[in-house]
Amino acid sequence: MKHFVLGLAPVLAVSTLTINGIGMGLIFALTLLLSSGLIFLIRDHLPEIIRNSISVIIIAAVVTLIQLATVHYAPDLCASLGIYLPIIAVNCYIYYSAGVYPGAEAPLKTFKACLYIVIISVFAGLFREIAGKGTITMMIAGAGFTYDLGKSILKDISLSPAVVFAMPAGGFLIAGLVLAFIQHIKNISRRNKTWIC
Amino acid sequence: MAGTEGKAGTVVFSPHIHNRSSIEKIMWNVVIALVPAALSAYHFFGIKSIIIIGTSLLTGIVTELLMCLFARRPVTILDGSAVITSLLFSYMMPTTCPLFIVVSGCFFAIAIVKWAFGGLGCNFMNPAIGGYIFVTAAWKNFSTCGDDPLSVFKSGGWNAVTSAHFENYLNLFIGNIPGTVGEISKLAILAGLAYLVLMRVLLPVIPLVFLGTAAVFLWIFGGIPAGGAFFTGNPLFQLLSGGIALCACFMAVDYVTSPLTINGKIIFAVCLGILTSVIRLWSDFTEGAFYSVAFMNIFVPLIDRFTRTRIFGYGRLR
Amino acid sequence: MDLLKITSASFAAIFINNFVFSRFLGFCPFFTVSKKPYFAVIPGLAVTVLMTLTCAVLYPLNHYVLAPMILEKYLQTAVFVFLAYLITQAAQFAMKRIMPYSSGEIFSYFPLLSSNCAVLGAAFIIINENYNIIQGLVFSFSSGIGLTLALLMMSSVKERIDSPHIPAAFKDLPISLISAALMALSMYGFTGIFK
Amino acid sequence: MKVKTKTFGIGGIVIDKWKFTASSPLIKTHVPIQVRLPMCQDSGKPARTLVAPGEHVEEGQIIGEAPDNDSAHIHTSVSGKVISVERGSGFGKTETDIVTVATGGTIKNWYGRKYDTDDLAPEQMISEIRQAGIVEMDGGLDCWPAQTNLSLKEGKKADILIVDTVESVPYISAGHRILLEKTAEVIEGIRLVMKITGAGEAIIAIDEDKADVAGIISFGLIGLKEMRVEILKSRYPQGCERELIYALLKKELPAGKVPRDLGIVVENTATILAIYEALVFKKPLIERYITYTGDKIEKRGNYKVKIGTPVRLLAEEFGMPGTFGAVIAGDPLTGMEITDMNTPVMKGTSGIVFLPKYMNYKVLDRPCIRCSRCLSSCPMRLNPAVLADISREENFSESFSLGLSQCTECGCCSYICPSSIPITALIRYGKKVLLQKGRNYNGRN
Repeated sequence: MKHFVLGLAPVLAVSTLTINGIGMGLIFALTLLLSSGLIFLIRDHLPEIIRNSISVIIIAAVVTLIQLATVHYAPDLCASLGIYLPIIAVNCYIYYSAGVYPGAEAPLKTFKACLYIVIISVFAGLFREIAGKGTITMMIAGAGFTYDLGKSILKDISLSPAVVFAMPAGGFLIAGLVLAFIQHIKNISRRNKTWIC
Repeated sequence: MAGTEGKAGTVVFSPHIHNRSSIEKIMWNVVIALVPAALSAYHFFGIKSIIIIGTSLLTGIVTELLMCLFARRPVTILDGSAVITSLLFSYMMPTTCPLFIVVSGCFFAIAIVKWAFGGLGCNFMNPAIGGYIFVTAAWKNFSTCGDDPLSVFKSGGWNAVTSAHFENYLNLFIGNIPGTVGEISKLAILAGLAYLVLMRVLLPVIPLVFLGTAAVFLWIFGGIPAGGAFFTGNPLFQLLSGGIALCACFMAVDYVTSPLTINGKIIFAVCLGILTSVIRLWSDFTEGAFYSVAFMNIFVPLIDRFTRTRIFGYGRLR
Repeated sequence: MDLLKITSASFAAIFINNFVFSRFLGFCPFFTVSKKPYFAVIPGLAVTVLMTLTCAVLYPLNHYVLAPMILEKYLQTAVFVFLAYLITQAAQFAMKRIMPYSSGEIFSYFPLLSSNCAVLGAAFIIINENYNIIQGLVFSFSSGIGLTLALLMMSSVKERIDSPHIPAAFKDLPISLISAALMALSMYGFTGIFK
Repeated sequence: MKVKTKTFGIGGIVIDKWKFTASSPLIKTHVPIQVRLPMCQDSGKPARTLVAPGEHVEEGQIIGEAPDNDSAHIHTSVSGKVISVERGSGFGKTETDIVTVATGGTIKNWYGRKYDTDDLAPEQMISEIRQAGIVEMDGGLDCWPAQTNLSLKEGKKADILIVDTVESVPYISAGHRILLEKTAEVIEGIRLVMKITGAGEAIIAIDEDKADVAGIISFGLIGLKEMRVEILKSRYPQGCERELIYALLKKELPAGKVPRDLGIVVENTATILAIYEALVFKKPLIERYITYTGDKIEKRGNYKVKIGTPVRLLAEEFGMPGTFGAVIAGDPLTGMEITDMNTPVMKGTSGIVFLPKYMNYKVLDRPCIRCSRCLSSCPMRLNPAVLADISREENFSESFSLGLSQCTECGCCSYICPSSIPITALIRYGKKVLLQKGRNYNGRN
């Protein structure tokens, strides 16, 4: 769980706009799926001394491929994700599920984690944009829309958006509160299973 | 009788007498010390200030009640700490502030900054300051004052101050100026501090060192941002305007979030003075005192760790 | 004048664009730091050295090898990631040789590998922002100092958030995240100082 | 005449004294109808019981033999028949034998014959003190046997003897009265202790509250160059030996050391009187002066009672208030609460105090608000709140650097804590656990 949450750092960093959140979530999930699948297939056939190095190279290759695809199909998304796109290659959850960190995850758990990543990214992007900017942006590759809640629903903009949620501090805050809520539910139901698994 | 509760029950229990001091006594003394500032706010701003203070108090008390129920702790409204937090928070808000900002800031202060850490005594940041930095980050234009002497000085320099007739130090001291609810009257704040010192609630180490350091620093560097020379600042104007007095007398001295030892308190207060001056002179923000307290609160456990007193009998072995 | 610019840029990298609080890099060391300040400062400085070193290696590589061959689009990520991985592994090995006793204790829960995203992030930012080599080195060094500061802050606060009074729902990671939020908010007061 | 008063450094508290009995003279009580004698009344090992039920014992007979040199013999304080020998716990100690003796028989007159002490060697005197079973009667429960305190290392001599007459604790006044009424005996006792330890100088430390005593002692000291009187400020815990030594000599007792390692011997008034009686009259420690006091007690005063007298019998004789919060054996700051009125007066009991209800300590254990009052009241310059925390969590990784073992359990922090955290009790618990884990003061195994 700890690695999973810490691995969500790039999602937190870019999810100030809805579309960025969704894009980041999809890219992250895809990378995770591809890289851990590939590594799971070949991992046991590699000698131990180069196992981790090969894993790192595979992850980097997958990220490069996805990056090139993003640049080709959605250059504006790639620009707004900035450095966080290549940084996925050293994400600690991907390392963790690929076995570079001790305690590798089973492939089935990785599927679940991908699902969670997408859901979390969508909601993080939506919430942070609505609370922080008062808009919903769905612009990708020049197509899409921007929906201004303040103008279209409230008309009179007396309830101004809380900019703090669009700032990094807001990202930390939301993550902390959501996590606390999840832990609370976990404590109540007293399940022994961990949250993502 | 005293004795057989908890793990300590297995050992001899002593002492058997107590000086009957209590958290309530300390906290309600602080509340009493905060009353003059509220009165001054009523005198200069009228009912608007009382509405803000009342909203904050109500939010604070309700939040405290809810959090006590949520955390399954005994209800601690009567210990007065929530009242202090709400009062201090409302004192930092301008009278033009929309009420939803007061409500959300006060809720954040008590629910997140205090209770998420376990309630009274466990938070590392002063709750009121935490609420303040939250609302200033979220709604900067609504939650800061645009026309108080310090903002005028920052945007227009000394000429703007004289043209707005803020150069009368007596007015600045008594509080006959625009500003936030509680910070305008330095007289009321100092009266509160004097009461606390007389009631032996605190030693005035932090306020004196904080204000002294800030004065010296602002005197040396005060003229630099406007293109002047060294030693051309106006420390008296700087100390009498803005919220530095409120901050030094009530926020920085908070028991929970200030260092334990005298040495630690001095280090803490010197850092506060320097940071306040730096933020005031060069930052985008007008008032640096609250931000500097927020920043230094993070380092309080570290300061405590490095200013431990030498234990009696240690260090002179053989 | 140039010196002033460099100083202000480095202060900005420490306080305003702090790696942890505004760029979300270096999470793993930040949230796993211990309460002992020594155990926060030493790894922090190690990461600083590592970041500067990586920048010094990767910047010329990018400029004089990848860019002329028009390979940066295709190979940049892979090369950077692998080299950064190798450098951190080598550094960890070196640290274990230099201080065999204390490093075992420090790095057992704090592998330098976990700071990889900070190391690599610095390199990518330098390339993205088109810094020259001096700016790049200053930036990566001061970002490392900023990371050390963040680690120090977290180790200071750990003393409070490790206490048994924290409600069960907030124990461990949530309260660390909320503390980080408060730290980021308090760092927000410095905006505008170093432009 | 203005006397410059001395005191210790940081910490300590100023506390109301409530010395109701300071002007009541010492009175000998009746012989009780029975006495209960626990076999462990000092910090050493429990004594071996020598008597069986039904046996007749004479006043002053040894009924419990100390197993080693650091424990004290137990004597019966009355003549009579042993009723029972039972196992009993309590008194804050491990389980020991308790011998109950029903009074019946001769009453000895110990003061009939004066023995000559001039030609006794120090070693002989120490063995006589050991025979008399004398302990440090300073009100603490873990009182050292006197011979341990007096015997220095082979070939070494003490430099200074400090006579502790401070009594900085509330309520207790027996030491004050002893000094006032038995001045000559105490001065002779000081002379004897100086001879035993080889100390060349004696300092009589007197609290500034006891101005009357200072005059009388100074009068008694005329012609004795090696003894002098020092007036100390009235502050708690001035009576603790570390603070006393610091106040008088400005010397810090290093951690893990006892005063005799520095060539200093600290004795209090009651012990000196007991040593004098043991050497001059060959009288074992079977009686002691206690202060029986409290609110609304008519007959409160300073009494000479037989050791082993149950508190119940004392209460029957002197009366007790209708309502009270707690009965304390010793002083209210370091003493022990009596829950069973059959608890006897022991060698270390300096008084019986009936605390009124409104003064009784209530453990509220509210959260610590870090007011730092405990920090500034701690005479050992510790951080009591943090020590209480680590004791509560039994997390002793930093116990050495925080100085857990240095705590003297004076009780200042608990007394002053606005959150009513039982800091002293928690620290005592922590020290106990630490001791069980086999660590000594420097944190090493």
